[in-house]
Amino acid sequence: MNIDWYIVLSALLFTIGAIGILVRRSPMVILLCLELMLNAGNLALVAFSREVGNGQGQVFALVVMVIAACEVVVGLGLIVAIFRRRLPLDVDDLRELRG
Amino acid sequence: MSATSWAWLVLLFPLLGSITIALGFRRTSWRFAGIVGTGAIALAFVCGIAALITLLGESPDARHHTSALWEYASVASLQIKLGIYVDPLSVFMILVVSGVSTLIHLYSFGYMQSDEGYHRFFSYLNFFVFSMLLLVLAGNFVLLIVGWAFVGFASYALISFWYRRTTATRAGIKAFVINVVGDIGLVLAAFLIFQQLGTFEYTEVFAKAPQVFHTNEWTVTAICLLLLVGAFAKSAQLPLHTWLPDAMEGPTPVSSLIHAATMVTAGVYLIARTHVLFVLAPTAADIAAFGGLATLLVAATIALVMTDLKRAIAYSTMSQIGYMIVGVSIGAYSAGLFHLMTHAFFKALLFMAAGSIIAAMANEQNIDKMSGFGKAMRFTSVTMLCGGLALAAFPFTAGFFSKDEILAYASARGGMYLIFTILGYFGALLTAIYTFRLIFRVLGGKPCAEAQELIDTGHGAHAEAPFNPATGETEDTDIGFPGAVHHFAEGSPPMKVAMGILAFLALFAGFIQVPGVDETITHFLDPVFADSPLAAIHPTTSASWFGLLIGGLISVAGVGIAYLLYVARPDTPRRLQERFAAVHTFLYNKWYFDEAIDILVVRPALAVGRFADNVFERIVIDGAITGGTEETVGRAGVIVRTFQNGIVRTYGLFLVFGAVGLALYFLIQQS
Amino acid sequence: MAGAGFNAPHVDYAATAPVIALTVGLVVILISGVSGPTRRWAPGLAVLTLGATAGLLLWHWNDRIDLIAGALRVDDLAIAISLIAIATAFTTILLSIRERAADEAGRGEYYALLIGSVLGMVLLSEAENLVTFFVAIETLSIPLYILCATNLRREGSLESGLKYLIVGSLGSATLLYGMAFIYGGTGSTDFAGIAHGIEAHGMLHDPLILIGIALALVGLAFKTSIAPFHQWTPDVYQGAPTPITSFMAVATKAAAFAVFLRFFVVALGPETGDWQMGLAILAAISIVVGNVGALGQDSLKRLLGYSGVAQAGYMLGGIVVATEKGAGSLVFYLAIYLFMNLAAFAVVVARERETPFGDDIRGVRGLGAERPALAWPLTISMLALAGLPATAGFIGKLYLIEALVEGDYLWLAIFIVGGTMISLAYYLRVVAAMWMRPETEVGGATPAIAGASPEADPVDPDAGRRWYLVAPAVLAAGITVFLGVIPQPLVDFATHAGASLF
Amino acid sequence: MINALLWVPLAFGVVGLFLPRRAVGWWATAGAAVTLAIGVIMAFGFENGAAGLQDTVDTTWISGLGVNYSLGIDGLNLFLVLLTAVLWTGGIAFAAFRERDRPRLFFFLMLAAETGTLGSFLSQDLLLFVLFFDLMLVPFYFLFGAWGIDRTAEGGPTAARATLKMMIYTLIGSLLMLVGAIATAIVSAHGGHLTFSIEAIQHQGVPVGSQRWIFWFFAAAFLVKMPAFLVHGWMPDTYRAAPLSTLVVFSGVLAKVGAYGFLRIVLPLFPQATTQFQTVILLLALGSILYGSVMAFTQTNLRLIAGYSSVAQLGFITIGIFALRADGSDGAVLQMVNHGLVVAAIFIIIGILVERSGTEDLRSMGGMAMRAPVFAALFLIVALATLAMPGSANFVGEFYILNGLFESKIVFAFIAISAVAMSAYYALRLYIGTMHNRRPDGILSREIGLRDGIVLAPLVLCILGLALYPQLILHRADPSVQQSVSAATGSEGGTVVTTEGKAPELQVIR
Amino acid sequence: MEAVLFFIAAIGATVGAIGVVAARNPFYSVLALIAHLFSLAVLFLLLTSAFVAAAQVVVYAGAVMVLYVFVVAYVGSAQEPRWDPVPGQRLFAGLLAFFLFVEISAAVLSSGLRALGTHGPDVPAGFGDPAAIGTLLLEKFLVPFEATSVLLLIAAVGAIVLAARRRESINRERPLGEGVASR
Repeated sequence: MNIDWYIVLSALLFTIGAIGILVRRSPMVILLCLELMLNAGNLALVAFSREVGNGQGQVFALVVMVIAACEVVVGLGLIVAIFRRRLPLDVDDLRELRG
Repeated sequence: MSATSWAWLVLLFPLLGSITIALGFRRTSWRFAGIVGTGAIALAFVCGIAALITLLGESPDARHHTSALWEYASVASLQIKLGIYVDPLSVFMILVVSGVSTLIHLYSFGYMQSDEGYHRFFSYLNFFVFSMLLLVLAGNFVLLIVGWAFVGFASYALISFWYRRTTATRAGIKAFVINVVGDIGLVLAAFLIFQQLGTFEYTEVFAKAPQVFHTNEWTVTAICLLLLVGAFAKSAQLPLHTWLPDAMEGPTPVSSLIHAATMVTAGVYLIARTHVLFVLAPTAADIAAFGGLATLLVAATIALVMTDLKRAIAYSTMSQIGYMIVGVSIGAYSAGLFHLMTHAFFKALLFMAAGSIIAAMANEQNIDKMSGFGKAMRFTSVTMLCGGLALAAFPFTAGFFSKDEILAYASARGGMYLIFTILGYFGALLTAIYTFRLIFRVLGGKPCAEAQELIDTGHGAHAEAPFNPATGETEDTDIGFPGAVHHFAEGSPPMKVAMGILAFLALFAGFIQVPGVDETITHFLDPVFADSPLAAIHPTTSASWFGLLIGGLISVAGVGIAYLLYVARPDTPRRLQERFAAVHTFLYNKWYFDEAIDILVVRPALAVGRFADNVFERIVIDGAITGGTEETVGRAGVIVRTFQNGIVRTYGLFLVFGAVGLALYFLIQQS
Repeated sequence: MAGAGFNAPHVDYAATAPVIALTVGLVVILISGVSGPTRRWAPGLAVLTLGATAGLLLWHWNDRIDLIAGALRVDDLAIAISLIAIATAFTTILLSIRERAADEAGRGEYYALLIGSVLGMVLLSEAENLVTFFVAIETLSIPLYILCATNLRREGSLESGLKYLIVGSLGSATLLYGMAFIYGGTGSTDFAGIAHGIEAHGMLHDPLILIGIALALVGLAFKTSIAPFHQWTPDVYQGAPTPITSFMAVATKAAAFAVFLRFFVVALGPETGDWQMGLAILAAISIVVGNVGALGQDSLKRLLGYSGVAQAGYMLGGIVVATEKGAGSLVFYLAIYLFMNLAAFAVVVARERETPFGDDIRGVRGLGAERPALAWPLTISMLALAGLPATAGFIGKLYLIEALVEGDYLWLAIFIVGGTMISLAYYLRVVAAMWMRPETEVGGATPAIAGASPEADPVDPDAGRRWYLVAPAVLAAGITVFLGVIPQPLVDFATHAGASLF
Repeated sequence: MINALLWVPLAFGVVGLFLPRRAVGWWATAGAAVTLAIGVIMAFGFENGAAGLQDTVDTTWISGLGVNYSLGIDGLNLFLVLLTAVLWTGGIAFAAFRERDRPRLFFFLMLAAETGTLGSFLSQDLLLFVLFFDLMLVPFYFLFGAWGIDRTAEGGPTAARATLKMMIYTLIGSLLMLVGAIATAIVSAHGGHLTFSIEAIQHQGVPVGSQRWIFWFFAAAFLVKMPAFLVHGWMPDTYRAAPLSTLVVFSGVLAKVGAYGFLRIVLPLFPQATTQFQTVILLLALGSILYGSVMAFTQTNLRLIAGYSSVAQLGFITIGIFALRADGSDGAVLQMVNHGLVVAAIFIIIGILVERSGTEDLRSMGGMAMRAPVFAALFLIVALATLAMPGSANFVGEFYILNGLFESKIVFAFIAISAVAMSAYYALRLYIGTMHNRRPDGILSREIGLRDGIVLAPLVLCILGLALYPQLILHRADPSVQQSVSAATGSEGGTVVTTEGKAPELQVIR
Repeated sequence: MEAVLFFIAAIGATVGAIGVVAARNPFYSVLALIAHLFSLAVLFLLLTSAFVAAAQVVVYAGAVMVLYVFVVAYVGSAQEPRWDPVPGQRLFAGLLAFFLFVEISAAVLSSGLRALGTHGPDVPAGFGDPAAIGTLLLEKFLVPFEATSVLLLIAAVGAIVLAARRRESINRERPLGEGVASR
């Protein structure tokens, strides 16, 4: 299978993730969509690494996984904190700061 | 000592006098001020005499000298020195000015005695004399302009001397602004002269002009017309005359000194001084002449109906200056200047007399309220009569010789200039009539209340409360308003002396310039005008005497008519007035000149001002330029803040939007 | 080859020392945070760490070393930026004394996170490899996400944390995606390798690379809060605990700009012609947006946030021209930006602790008479930010504009000037509030954060006299003026740092 | 020496911050006086008839950016410097007699402003000039804002707002000028070593294409500062807000910096552009003259009458410079000094009047000369000088200016001179309206006090002195003026154009 | 064969992704994501990067997702209303995403890079196997490797700071639910 297929696929996933962030309001789902985007990135990296024939891309992908994990952890932590404060778990309702 | 150093002294004394009086106003008495003032001018006169003598000591064609104190402003090819020019003409003017001024100072010494602003008055008066002398002595156009403006200022200061009178201040500012218009004319003339000849110095200008210009070239004509603007403004010729009648708001000595004897004749001097240019621009000269003629007649007609004593005399002044302008413009230089001198005498005298009477009337100036002062104030009325006769050119008085000489010259020059002779004589008739109208109505008739009181008690009337004759609003007698006590000739020796001398001159000064007998003035001034072809024209002695004969008859006739109207049949004037109501109102409103100027100049200017203030400043400057920018920026701010709506997904949207945009840009910018 | 004994890379411990120091410090602080008594030492330890790091960095001044298989590069630019970050962190520590957020989070954790972020910045400013770059930028951001939220009682704090996290992750995802394409196009993750690859594979102006640049640019623009990727800035600045805000405002910008510069000039050097105009346009946009946005803001932190957007626009100019002078001017501006902002933030902290107005502009009303020691610094910093002469701000603008005009970007210079004019309106409004009779339109409805909410009540009635607040303010302001009068040393420093890239 | 002149005021100001409130006013006055003394000494040391700079300082300031700290005195700025010193002494003394809150800060700012202004006159480095040009504004921002008058009662803006308006307006100009200055240096360097030294740049020459737009950047700054017609929007509010003692120096000196800038920088550096845009600037200046005069005789607020009259006066100065003839510019230099003295005196007088009458409205004043002959006399002299009475130095100034204009653009001269009549009207209106006519109740006519007398009298003496011997200034200014004017006029197709080929033109949009 | 696998995996990944976005209950989103991750792992295998694939399954589908499930369980999975309060949000989101996709694909397809049109170069055996990756990780990418470990530490600390049991001061105001072991 040609590499560009993979890239296009990753682009597709990337955009789907983007849409998710833009249309969903539950912070948890938004975090999931972030995962989607990062994974799309990973797919692209791995595909490219195959294409250029060196492993750097794969390593990068691994690193990204870890980072993604970190972001998730922090994100979830925030969600919990917000939940504790009895604040709505809806990003649209968190709009005290504006103007 | 050379003539020039005398001339410098002539300038010095009045200036010193002015400064001394001004600085010493707290510590010194009014008497000191009066003495210093008068003395300074007298000294100036003496120095003038000295200059004259030194000048006469020289050969006629060497009788002109220049002298400069220091470089006033000389860089970048402009040469402006603080320099004077002494020649018979300027010396003649010095003598007239300082001479008459001395007497008027003497008069004021008594007249202003009880005024609170005594020091100020004399300081101004001296300063005026200084300026006038500077004007006539100036050695270049710039200094001329300086003197020109100084006299303008002095006149303003003295017109609004009683500065709490709104009428006075308004008259003052009017006079000043119109005079500034004149100054502008002079300045522009100076620029043009510099552009053409590259200098401001009289000597060089007059030397170069004939080479550079050919006759009636537009430049030289333009120069002369611009000079005329100055001359007409200063000499109250049509249409720049409206300030002069109003100027009568000033104390009477001021009217007599500035607005009769000296300043207003500056225009005449200017034309005489720059005759070289006028010779090169005959058109301009004729325009000047006709302007003079028009003024002569218009003013005379107005003087016929004026009921305000001083204003009437003021109009007569205008008309007399008309004669002089005509004279110097058509080439009768010495005649014009001779008339200038005699007019200085008798007109100053008339004003003094008038002042004396007005004082007796407690500042009332309306002649309808006056009568019978002949018996009440012997001295005053006698002197007034002398002045009147001279003004009416009664045979063998000063005015008789001087006025007719101009007309004689006009006829001698012939051609269209005969118009001047004819209309000039007509003017003379009017002059005689209005002069004696005043004299008969003021001196003749049965004494009015004030006059009666004077006869009975021997001292003048006192209005219960002082008031402004123009508006009638009441005043106190503190600074800025006339003094408490009114002094008139009978009660005050200095005034008597001054008026006496002038009366003598008014009657007999004519004899120094009798056609065919002794033409002193002409001979003295000849070297100045030698270069003018017009100076060559001379009416024959017989022609002159013929002219004098006619003039004499006309003046007698005029006096007769006046007698008829105002003494024999006192009610005719009223009937005439009713018959020609329209004419009368027209004349009485001074040919509506003030109104015309008001509509043509003043109102438009104010309208523009109001437009600029209310519309332009608000709408364009604050509205469009400032406000517009504020508006735009503010709007932009609002937009930015609306998108900053606090919803994180919107931010995400913008981020993606930015990404798309950037990507698009990067992709297309290369292809 | 599989499993064949690998040869460990040469590690120049001397050069990596600063990074190591930070890591160690981080761990130590964490440990200290565990037990009650030692918790009090946390700030001290943090300062110690920072001091050590700074020292170690200065030690390498003028070196140019590639570390560990070209992952890092220690040069003057990196050192300069790291120093700025460290200085900021130091001040932040001072401002955090008695800050509620610090106690909420627990001292140890709070300062550890701070140090972690600094570590990220140091790495970022040294990064010379896409992977390092990405890791560093996350190491920088993730602690900040947390720190923003540490004032857990304040809804705004949490909100800002979440917002920052979401938009930030979105940004870094985009950045990652862009990196992927650049890697794909050039087959290398090293900056040098990328530059080489672009030319070797004939990828000049190739869409693949360009899209990569575009997406990476989005990520970087986000971190440096360039419009239209700026929108998180005002909200997060306002919501976060003020000391953290000051840290973000200065240090993050510095580090991000450093890598921005390095990445575009070193890695994408060959493509310069392609990205210059794009960046210039972004700069122009954010100058306009930032300045007009700041008009009429009553919250000082918010105002500074917007002004930060605008200033970022100015600084971007330094990258646009891609010249030594440009780089120099950028470093210079970042350095003075540090002082200008810290002075302001120190005052804001003091006022929000001693007045009920929080960071609202009413908090500084009549400050000139009441607390000159605070009023002067704030005034100076405002004037400096507005670029008025006799302050460093003027020299900074001068330097930038000179670079721009030399680089034939006159129109951008004019944008900067235009922006400065607008900016006067809000900077001077603050000044006026301090020294002049209150303007009529200030006041009115109290902003949600300030006054109204109970937690904004004065916690420390005479915070305005605390040395740890006044000293930084006065010092920073003093330096601002000093550099405005005698800028030579800093100019040399910046020129040096900038030159080390070329 | 020149350094002392520049920094003494600031030094005094800083020390003043630590003095007791009572003393600080006098201390500040002393500081200004010392500055004046230094200035006078330098003026005596000034070598007449020399065109070049004298008594110069030139050291590198920011080597990396090519900025030098270089000062110098020549015919152009000598008397402006003296004017500055004189007016500040007067203004500060006038202020020192009056009570105000936060006096230390007030006088510190005043002195700082003096240093700023002196700096902009003295600096011979383009960038240094720009720096001081902006710097001198900052103290005034505080002075007007903090000690100014709120006009909210009469529907006007607050002091803070008014002064903000001024800041933005004037900085628009000067920031553009900053860009312009940098561009000038860069294009004139032709890729070589970057320098901002005015002389050097003039020597290297600025390519014509760049001149065209750089010219406007500088013009903008100077025209706004003056202020000129259309960009004077900040003037009315500012003048009404400002405390009078600061207005004395502000309108007396700062406006002149603009005109000075034209002579010092624009003419020598952008000759072709100058000749090209001569007419445009002349039109603007003409606008200022007419508009200023017209406004001046419609206003009733004393400050605004003075303000608009200065707009007109600055218009005269501008046309003098842009007549592009030596005499015109000579006149302009002279007129700058004259107008500075006169307008300062006017504002001091207004200050006294307002204290006496408690109003600023001409319509509700009058008759104040009655018990104050000396005051009236001083006022009268000033008024006459304002309307350029022949015999005053102002007349000589206008005479030179108009003569220059007459020679180069005769039509403009005819229009411009009409304003003289207007000036006569509004100057006298101001005088009569306040001093003469009947005195409304509640307005007291008191003789000028000794304290104000010793402030006002010296100014009037200066006016009189110059009236007697304007040559004093003209003679010293002329050589330098000749230099900068000939640079502009002598260069049509002359030396500078040759550099065109070498230098890459710099476009606004590339 | 390979192609078939690719398409199956691709469709799986896409569907999974769409599922994540579309599911109105966070819990289902998580499940969809897991599916997505598995299919991605397949794709990785196809791209001869075994180790990454393995990591994908273990790290993500394992640890991270478990964490998600916990949190979802803790905060409860509220149904999200269908309509979007922000006008035009969905429209613009769709449009922009579409444009982005078009741009990226266009860039990829129009790229002059030869290798894109191929399977990529023939790679030595063991490409992308743990050994190779490990070597790279310890040689070339030592720094990122170490850095990520620090990052993990930081994240852990963060989680504590944010989610751990507060001191009593707050507890009094707001009774807590079960604390979460977020490590």
